[in-house]
Amino acid sequence: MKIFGFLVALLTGGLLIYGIKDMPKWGDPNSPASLHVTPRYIEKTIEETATPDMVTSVLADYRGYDTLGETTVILTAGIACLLLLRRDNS
Amino acid sequence: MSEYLIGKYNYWIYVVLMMIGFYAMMGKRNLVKKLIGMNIFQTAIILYYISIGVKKGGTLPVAMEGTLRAADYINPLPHVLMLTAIVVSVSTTGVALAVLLLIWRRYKSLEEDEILKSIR
Amino acid sequence: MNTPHVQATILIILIPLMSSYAIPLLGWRWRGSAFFVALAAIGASTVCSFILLYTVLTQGTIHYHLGGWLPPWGIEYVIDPLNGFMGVAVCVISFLVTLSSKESVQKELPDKKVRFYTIYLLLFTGLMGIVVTGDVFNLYVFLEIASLTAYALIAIGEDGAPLASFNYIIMGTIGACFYLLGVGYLYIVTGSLNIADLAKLLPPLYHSKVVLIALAFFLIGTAIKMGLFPLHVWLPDAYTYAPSSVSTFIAPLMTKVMAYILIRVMFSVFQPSYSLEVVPLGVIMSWLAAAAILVGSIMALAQKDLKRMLAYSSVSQIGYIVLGVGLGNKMGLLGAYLHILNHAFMKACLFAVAMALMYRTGRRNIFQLGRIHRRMPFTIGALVIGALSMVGIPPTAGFFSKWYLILGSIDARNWFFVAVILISSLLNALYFFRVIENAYFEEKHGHLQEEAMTVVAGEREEVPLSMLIPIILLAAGILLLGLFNERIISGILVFALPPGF
Amino acid sequence: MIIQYENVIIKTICRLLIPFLQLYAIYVLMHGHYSPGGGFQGGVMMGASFILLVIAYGLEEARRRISIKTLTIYACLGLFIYSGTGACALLMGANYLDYGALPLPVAHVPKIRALGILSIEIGVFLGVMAIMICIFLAIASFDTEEKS
Repeated sequence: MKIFGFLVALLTGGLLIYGIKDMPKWGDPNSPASLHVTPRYIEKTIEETATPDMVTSVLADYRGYDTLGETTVILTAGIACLLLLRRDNS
Repeated sequence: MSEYLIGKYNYWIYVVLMMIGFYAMMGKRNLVKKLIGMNIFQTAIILYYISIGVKKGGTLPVAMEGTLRAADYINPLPHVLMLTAIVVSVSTTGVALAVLLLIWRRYKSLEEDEILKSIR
Repeated sequence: MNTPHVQATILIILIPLMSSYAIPLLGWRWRGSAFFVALAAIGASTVCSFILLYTVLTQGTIHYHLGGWLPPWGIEYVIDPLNGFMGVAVCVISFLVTLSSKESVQKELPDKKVRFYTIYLLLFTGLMGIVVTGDVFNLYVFLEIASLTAYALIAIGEDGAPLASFNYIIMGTIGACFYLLGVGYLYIVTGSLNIADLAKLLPPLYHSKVVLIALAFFLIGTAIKMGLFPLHVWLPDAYTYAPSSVSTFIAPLMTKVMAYILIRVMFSVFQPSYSLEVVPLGVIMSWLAAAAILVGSIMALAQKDLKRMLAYSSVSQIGYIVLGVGLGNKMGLLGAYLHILNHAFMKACLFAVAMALMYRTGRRNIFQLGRIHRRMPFTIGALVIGALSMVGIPPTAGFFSKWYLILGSIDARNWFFVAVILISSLLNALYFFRVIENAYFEEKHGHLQEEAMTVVAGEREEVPLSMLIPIILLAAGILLLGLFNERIISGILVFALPPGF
Repeated sequence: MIIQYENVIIKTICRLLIPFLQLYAIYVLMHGHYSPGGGFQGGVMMGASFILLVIAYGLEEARRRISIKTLTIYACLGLFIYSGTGACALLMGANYLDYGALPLPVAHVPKIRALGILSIEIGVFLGVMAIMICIFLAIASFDTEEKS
């Protein structure tokens, strides 16, 4: 089982390393990820949401629905722990 | 070659970290170690995403005075995505710990081999 | 743009989501209310899903921009015929299954009802969120909601449940993380997370290795989540040990929704020509699926426990769906779509029957069912219809999806797959007729005889109506789906095919 | 699992530390628009301050101060604030979570959006705080629950 686990991990790592070749360099300001969607978040954050912190404006406004899902995940975890470890009225 | 190794070192680190976590999940027989492996695995992915967001010459994504130019700030989107992923990882760990407590209550052990032995 | 029809797109998620926050609050005062709130929320979602399907079919694809932001920047809900169809399927089955779960939950988990239904409703929300979204990362968030709730629900089952659930947590997290890695790999080369936008940006990048690896991780991740053959190890234990109401809910829906993710990624994010022919992935998938069909059927044959047998049968049925996708032609894909719906109905019906048997007799061993039909004639009647449909006897739904899959295999000129489908039908017949035989005829195993006689001796004692009616409706649904399959195919599913088919 | 431990230093330091921790948590929440921070970070800090109290004073003290029931109500309330803000926009005729349509007496639309963000951050704060404590209490009091 250990050897099997090791081989599977190596295989996955190999696959990932195979993909590295075509990736942009670290910190490349012209990588596609920096050019396609995010410029609007950076340039329009004050204009559109009056919030200087871009992480907050993206988190809560542009992609606010993800955050609702994420808070629901937290609620799920809490209720799930209670469901597993406690009875209803305790 | 050196560009492949050094210019992209962030990806190498994350791959190695991910393999460590993955091996712990697949190979270890202790359930808590598996859980720790799962955490390492998720952390590796978080590291990968955060390293996407970096721009050389960029500062942290809080707007300062003056005109805003995209090249001056690092990419905020991966940070947002990873806040979600961190929360998911915390939640999964919480549920997994609760399940481990249930397992402990039934079998008084967290070693997979011992549990399987006591089931048979 | 802002018509009530379009707002149904968000209400389908919002109603169950907000109701699930309300259940714990109401539950402190009125503990019995949890079930009714959950049922009402799922019912409202069902109504919305029908409105959406109708709107999609008459007016074309619906786009809903959450927060009013346009797609590549904000999150978008897209309802096309495939979504609408999946939404209706998930909603209708959830509604019927929830209706049937009342008495069983009361009996198996009397002191956990409130939180149980909270989590239950969140699971439904997660599944629906996966179905309606048009954004790969949003899909991941809802995937995690659905997975976390499923882990918790499985863990409250009987003796082996926590261990089964822990294995599922480990496997499921690997699957979800692989999906997330796939998203990250696509993000690094395109910078976008929106499915429609990705579909536009990706074709010039098809030579890139990153895209190839992203596709591979998407496929492995979803394959783990839906229990495709070599990665199915978590599935039988999880379905067997979960509380019966939970396995009735998870077994028909979870794996089907994951299959939907697979189809969405392969045909909407990537182009079919790329995702089927690049490695050649279509061939690999269909051979794996053929192996899954055979192995699942054979393993099911070896089981004595009814729920475990059904779980292995699920492994084999997932094989059918993936086979249809992997064949990559019109008939095969139509068969896969139809099988998603049909199999969801069949599995819901069969697991609901298993739940009813557990409720009345406390048994799941198929050799201890001796003449149970005298006691519960309608339930066993539903079991027979479900079993016939699994085998693929003509008027039932199962026949038609297999028919389309066989047509697809013939179109692909692959006679081996035709043989696999036929052999597996034979194996299905073997293991299901074993159950039917035991349910209708005398017990033959000596040492169990007395116990069996006490079961028989009871008067006719059907399960409560709240459980019986959904079971009968599900069984009737199987027959109706069989009779009207032509309508479904020509009215909905042909529009759900990806372009180029 | 966690019992009360008579140690004056720990108790005194915790008593001094906790108010500042909570104040800082609220600062992180309210200052999320202008610096790194926001509902999650603040909520986790708030939860951590309570967990510190449990560690220093034992579970009994914690149970006296806050119950699972209250926490569940807080969590659900937080999520109601979040989804309710979105639903409010829905009622005003805009799309879900479109804060620009919120009926606030501010003329400037981006300002309304900023206030909408603040409102949902408060919801997230309440939810995360309550659930963090909830998970901790559920897991920590497992043994005592078992005996009763």
